[in-house]
Amino acid sequence: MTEAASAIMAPAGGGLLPLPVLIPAAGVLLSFLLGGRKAERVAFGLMAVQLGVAVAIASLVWRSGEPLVYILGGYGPPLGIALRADGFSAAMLIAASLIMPAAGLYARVNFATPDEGEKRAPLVFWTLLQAIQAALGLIFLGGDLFNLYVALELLTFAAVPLVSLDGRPETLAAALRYLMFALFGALFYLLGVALLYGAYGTLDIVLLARQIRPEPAVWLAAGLMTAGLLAKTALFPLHLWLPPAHANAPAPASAVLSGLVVKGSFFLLVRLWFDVLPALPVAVPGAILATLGSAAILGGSVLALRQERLKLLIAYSTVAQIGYLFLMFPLAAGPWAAEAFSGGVMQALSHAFAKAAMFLSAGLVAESLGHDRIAGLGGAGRAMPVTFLALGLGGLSLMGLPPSGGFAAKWLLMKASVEAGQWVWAVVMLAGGLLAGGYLYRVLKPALSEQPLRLKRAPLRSREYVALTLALAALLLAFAPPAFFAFLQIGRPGAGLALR
Amino acid sequence: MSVLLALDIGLAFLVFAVAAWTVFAPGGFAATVGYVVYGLLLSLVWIRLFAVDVALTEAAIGSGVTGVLLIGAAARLRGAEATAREGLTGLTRLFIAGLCLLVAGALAAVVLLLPDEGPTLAPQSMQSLPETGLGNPVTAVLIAYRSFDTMLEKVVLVLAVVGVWSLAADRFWGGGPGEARAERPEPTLAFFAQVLVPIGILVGVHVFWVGADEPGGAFQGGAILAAMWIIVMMARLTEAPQTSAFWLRAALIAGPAVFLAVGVAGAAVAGGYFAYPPGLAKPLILFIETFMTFTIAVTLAMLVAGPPRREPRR
Amino acid sequence: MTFVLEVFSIAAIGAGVLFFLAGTAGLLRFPDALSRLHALTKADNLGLGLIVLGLLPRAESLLDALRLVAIWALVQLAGATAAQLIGRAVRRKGSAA
Amino acid sequence: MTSATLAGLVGAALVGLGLYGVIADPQLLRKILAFNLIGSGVFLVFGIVARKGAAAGLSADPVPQAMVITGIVVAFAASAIAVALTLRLSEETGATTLPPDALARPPGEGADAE
Repeated sequence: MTEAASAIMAPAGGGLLPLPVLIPAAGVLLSFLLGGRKAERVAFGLMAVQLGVAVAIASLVWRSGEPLVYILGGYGPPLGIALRADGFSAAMLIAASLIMPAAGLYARVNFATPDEGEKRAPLVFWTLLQAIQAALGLIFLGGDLFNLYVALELLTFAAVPLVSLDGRPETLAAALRYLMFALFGALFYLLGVALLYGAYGTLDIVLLARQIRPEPAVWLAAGLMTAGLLAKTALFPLHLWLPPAHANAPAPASAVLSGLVVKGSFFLLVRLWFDVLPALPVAVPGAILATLGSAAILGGSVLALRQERLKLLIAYSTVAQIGYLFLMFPLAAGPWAAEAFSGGVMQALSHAFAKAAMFLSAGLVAESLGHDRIAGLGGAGRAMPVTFLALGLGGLSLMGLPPSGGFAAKWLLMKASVEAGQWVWAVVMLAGGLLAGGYLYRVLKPALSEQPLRLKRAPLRSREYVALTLALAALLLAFAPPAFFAFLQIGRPGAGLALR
Repeated sequence: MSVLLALDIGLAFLVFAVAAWTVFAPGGFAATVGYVVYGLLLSLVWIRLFAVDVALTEAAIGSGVTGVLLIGAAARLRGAEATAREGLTGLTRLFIAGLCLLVAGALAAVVLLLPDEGPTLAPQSMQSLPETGLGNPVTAVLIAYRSFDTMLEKVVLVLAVVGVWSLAADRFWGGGPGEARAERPEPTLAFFAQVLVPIGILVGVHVFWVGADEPGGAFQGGAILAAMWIIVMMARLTEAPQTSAFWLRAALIAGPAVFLAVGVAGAAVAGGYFAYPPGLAKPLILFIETFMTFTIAVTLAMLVAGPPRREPRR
Repeated sequence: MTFVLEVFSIAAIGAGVLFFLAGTAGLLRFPDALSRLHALTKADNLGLGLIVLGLLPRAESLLDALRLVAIWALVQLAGATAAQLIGRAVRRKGSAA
Repeated sequence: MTSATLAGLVGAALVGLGLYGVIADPQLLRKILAFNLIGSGVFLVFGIVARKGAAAGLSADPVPQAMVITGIVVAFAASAIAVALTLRLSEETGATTLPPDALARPPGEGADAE
């Protein structure tokens, strides 16, 4: 224990780390117990606390300049479980703590709690929203691969019922398909965990990273876990479940699912390849992942171009935008690695905000017009300008135009791929940006036309501003100072990433 | 030893054959029955692996409660199943089979390559065992060393209940799942329930209680208790409670809530989240396990009962 | 354990196994549900009973012996109930397929 | 060949078998059964790992055993949700399989007014 323990032992300030899991978990239990009106209040109260904790964790990471660690139960790894927060986790934690309450504020209309008694949809929504928050908290902070398996399952059990919340047959089918992919993903991940434990007798990320050598068990485990996590992240060709699930869920749930939930399994992929398996040569698997990512960018964008419904279009654009995330993997080794990593993280963050904004806007469009057929959007932009402003600003980030977080992300990734001599990714990104411009044009052109349009009911101002705020946050990421990128590197093994 | 090995090989073939039956059997119902048999055979495999705790869990939950759930579903789907049996082409099937063979082959090769004396945490588990006051190291892993996993897994069970209930029609929300209590219950099943349930409850509590030192524990005991409740409901001696009942909600969250509360209290009095104060570990663990057993029993029974299907009564 | 008990134990277990074999053969070979049920319940009752009887002298404590007997009694109860239910279902269906 | 290795091989075979069922069988109930087969195969791999970690007077490493127990309970919960969804889908549409084209004109919220 001695040598291992010294590197794992908690520096001061780690004591906050269990809270982002425990607070929403307690919220789930309380909301379910108290039911009725109280579920919503519990959720909002605790989301405020969660945001405070996330900010506190981030500032502690920032000040100490190294990852925070917390050991649960006093049993250090390998026997016990450790939680860790590095720059990446802290950034994702804050993003989640901001987007969740935004989706919640928006959802107050959809899932208003009845004055008396209890209704099905509100109770389920407010309970599961907090469950997603707990699951994401654990995914971002977990330091043990089996503990992270539990987090993955938490995420599945929280997300699937949200998809089928309105009970229409299409949503039931979408939820089932989602569940099947998620179960497949979790089982394959778990199988990899079993093999790693069999080979090294520990599941702690730091301890594993020190021992792992390229050998058959490790390669197979890496392959299985990657396949499982790709299914949950919906990377092409395992994306089939995503469009129906995200397009059919209620808008605030779609925002959370598309903006945050798929990032959970992506986050674990980054953990796996960057923190658990740095000893594996990354060139070939990285190229495979990036090739799939490129296929997702092009295929997803083309499919988005062909959709007739706004929510489906946005869902397919998620398929495409997920593709960008995987371009960081082949660039993980070399002097450009830090840039590529920052670009990938930036893409995850900016897409989270932009996509949440767009789904909320699409929800407003569907509610105000009574449908979300793109052909019937004529004049909608003039009738509800704030909504379409949010939609457009979110789209800016998807296209990668300045000033937006998406621009910063794509610029960094492109720069890294050019420096690495891997031009092909840069070309794919340019093409993806053009295609994104195409599908957004399809939406915005009719919307901004002069056609007269009568809304079934006008959208609530407050809800429009929630969407707009999220879109502005995606924009604001473009102005992230260099210090922010330094922050993201906290916990990375050296700026250049000692990878072969 | 060679006799045992022969038996092991026979068991392995049997398990594989029954598993293949559940995949290739012509009807869904027959396949499901095959699955239950498979689960029981699997518990024998676990005994041969000297994992008695797992064997008990597999028999009680993996085969038993899951079996009731799946057979109930298979019976309800029986008529509808024939409607769509659209086939994949032979070539597609061949491709899928090749893919699966590849995965299984790679896995088998790696399993064969695993060292005979593999890395292990058994010594560390035994070394820390005295601090917990327990005698069963598996229970110590579940409730002390990796208690965080176990607590969160209980939250997963709560989510599963929320998820299943969320599939109720709006007008049934708050009502009870399953069928109403019968005026005249089925006599055979009612007699069975009346004789078995008192014994079963005793066994369930016993299995939970010995879990501190011997194979057994909250999961296995809870599953047996759940089975007893399911039998009483199946005999229609009683009906599933209204899902709006406060006591039911409290029962469903009691396990994780107590676990979480003790875990947080650990931060105040024992120097860390989910730490137990020295000397108090065993009573606290038993305290948590008592609530967990109860919650597992109620949760498993409610998950088998399914979403609310009756209008709520005031 | 004395020699006599040892012989008794082996003989009883052997006989029990034979009953299980016969019951299984009946389950597979008999033409209709009711007669299959008949074969199966006989195997359960007698086969398990004999095996438990044969194991009793090998029990390490009185408690273990009691557990063995309890297992037999519970299987009896479950088997009888299941047989009743299946029999009724067969009769209700009208056919004995 | 020890009995532990044998169990590991059975586990590998079960994973392959279950995977085939999950992909190739259109019936939802059969897919759920197949998922459970994969699950038990994965658990058996944990089992062999535990058995090979026999030490300190224990005949198997308790840590993977505890993980399997957790996993079995989670697998049951997953089956419960999958079954509930399947039954509801079959009640609503009479189907016991997923529709091949999942995107067949699903309306957005409020859009099914017409």
